[in-house]
Amino acid sequence: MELKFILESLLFSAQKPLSVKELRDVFAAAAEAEDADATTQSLAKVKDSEMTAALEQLAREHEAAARSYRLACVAGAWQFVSQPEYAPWLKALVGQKIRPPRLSQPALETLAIIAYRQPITRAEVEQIRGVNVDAVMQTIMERGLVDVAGRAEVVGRPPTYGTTALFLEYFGLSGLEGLPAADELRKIVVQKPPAPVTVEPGLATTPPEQLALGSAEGTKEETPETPASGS
Amino acid sequence: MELKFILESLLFSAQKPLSVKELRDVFAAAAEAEDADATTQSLAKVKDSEMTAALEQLAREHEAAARSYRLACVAGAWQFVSQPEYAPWLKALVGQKIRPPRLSQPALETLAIIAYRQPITRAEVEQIRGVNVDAVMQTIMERGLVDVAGRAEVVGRPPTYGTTALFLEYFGLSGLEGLPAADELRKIVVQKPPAPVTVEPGLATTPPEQLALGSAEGTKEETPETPASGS
Amino acid sequence: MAEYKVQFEVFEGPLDLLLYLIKKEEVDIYQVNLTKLATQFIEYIDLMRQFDLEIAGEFLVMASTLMYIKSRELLPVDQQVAVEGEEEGEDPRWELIRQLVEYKKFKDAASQLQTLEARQENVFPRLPGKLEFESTAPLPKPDVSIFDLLNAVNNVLRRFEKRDDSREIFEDKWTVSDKIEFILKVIVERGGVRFAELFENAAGRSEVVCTFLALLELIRLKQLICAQGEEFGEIEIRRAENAAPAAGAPGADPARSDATPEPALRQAPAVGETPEPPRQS
Repeated sequence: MELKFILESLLFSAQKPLSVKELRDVFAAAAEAEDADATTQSLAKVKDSEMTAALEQLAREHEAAARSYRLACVAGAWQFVSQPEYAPWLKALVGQKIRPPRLSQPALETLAIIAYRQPITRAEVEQIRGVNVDAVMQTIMERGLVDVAGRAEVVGRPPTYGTTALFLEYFGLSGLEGLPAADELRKIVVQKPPAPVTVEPGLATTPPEQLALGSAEGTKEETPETPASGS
Repeated sequence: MELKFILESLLFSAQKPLSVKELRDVFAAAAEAEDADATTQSLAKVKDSEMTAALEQLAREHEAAARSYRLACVAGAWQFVSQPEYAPWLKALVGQKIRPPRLSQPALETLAIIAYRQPITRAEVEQIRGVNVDAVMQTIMERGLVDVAGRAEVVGRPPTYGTTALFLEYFGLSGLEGLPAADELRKIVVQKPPAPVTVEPGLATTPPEQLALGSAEGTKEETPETPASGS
Repeated sequence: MAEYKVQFEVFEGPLDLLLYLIKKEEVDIYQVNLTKLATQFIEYIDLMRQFDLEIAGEFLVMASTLMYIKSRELLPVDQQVAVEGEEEGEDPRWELIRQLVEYKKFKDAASQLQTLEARQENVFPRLPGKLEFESTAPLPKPDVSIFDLLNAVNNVLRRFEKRDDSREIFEDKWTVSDKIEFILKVIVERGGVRFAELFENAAGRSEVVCTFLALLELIRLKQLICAQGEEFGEIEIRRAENAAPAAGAPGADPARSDATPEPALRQAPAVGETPEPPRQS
């Protein structure tokens, strides 16, 4: 009996997502049953790595079968889920999913920053977003998507924040490594271009009144759209 | 979108076997949704014969895929079922499902107080535990270990709580008199305050003795539920 | 006017507005003409003012940064005075570009999260009916025993005592230490004892409480094992198999037996009661 099929039958019959640990417990419990046969007993102590490999193999197989459902890992727990395109009929069958209202743009931006940069202080989030984030932090904390992760080793030891398991569930992510373009966003390296685009030397003689607020009209004509032109 | 995949997604997500008639109803309901698209509407009236053909086709496909589950039709209703050879692990899974999680320490303490001091009001439990017990009361009530026993004869007539038969079952007790040292622990009392207990204004000024486990004695004056004591 | 108003409200902050302006120019962030950008930004702020829109402080801070960048560039290079403390790497233009690039990436990431969010609304987990097997075993009991309950009582009693130290010290001839010795002696002599037996000869509630706390202490110290053979069965107390001969005994570990059982004892639940004169059991 192949391990992956046993895992599949368990996930097929489970009423909630199962973690590797929970699956391991099931194998151990099955081996302890009075009437446990040799196969069951031999699987009493499946290694986590073996289990994970089998689960990933299963997920690939279901992906390849391209049916109306797939095996998903969300927040470290495995579960069969439907493909989104069948939602109209599933809604009719089981009713609309109960979900909190969608997140606002500021909430999503703040969440994205915290997700990729955790643990991160509020001040650091504000530096990236360029605005105060008090209200939006409160919202996403109240919704349980973000929580205090610790304290930063800087003056004042401000709290640092991180995303929760609920965050992963809400977005259907297997883990933080499942975030889109995770590697890139964790560390953004901004390369200095050879030289920043500056105005033409001519602008240096622009009369000072153009610096005033609202004096932009005149400037527009003198600054070429692209740096290549003009000079 | 193929009919058979829609049917598959429905059967895969359904909690119980679905008959052709029930499936037909789902298609009709989906087509009536406000945001129903053209596909959904076009499937509003699938013919039964078409549906049956698609279901039979699905069953054949799953049979051929030889996974740990298959699509079965029993008494005219369709359902995905697991293959019998995985029963040892599924039994272990079900067994694990049923086992309720461990009771937390706060839950146990609250239970213990109620067990020894029933009938008791929430406020009295809080006096003894020194913390708010709303959440923990909810937990142990949801688990059926505690239930409302009556109402206290004090201002506001708050409900009193007691343990249930399930509580006795969980702890392997034949009755409340089987609680270890029940007679003695139930009666642990402290000296009665010289003056009658003043419920208002506030417990803050209540002498500490009254907060003790034994405060039940004092309460007795006001709760005639228990046979009158020496007060 | 209405159009402007809508747009102003959509911007999440100055960086968002700047990105919008750059996008309008259809140039890469690296290629943007900062002076022009500054002009346009300030123009916007000005418009917001004209329409009496509330301008968040962050916009004004950005406006001044941009003004600074702009004014700096208006001077011929040889006349640009290095600002004190400003090193080569701290060109405000770089800082702004870096900020914009970073913010842009997170804004993109946010929109990907939004896609995932919408997708999740349409993902339904398989929720099968409960499996049923024939001749199902009796409901497993929760992982809890009567001793958990007793320990809970003990915890309550202990905390209680801490809250109320104004109380007189309980005077009685029984101490938890005595009872620990008594229980250990019985166990050593007889190998085991029924729970109820320990209390059979108790003189009063103070003694019961002492015995009870002693028992819990010994369980906690893993000197004793308690077992309830079957439901509704007698509670049996035995010596723990791996208990070191005298390790946890009060004599061998005076600190512990003093520190822990005593306070529990002193909670003196029976203070004020007229205790029956203790009898020797």
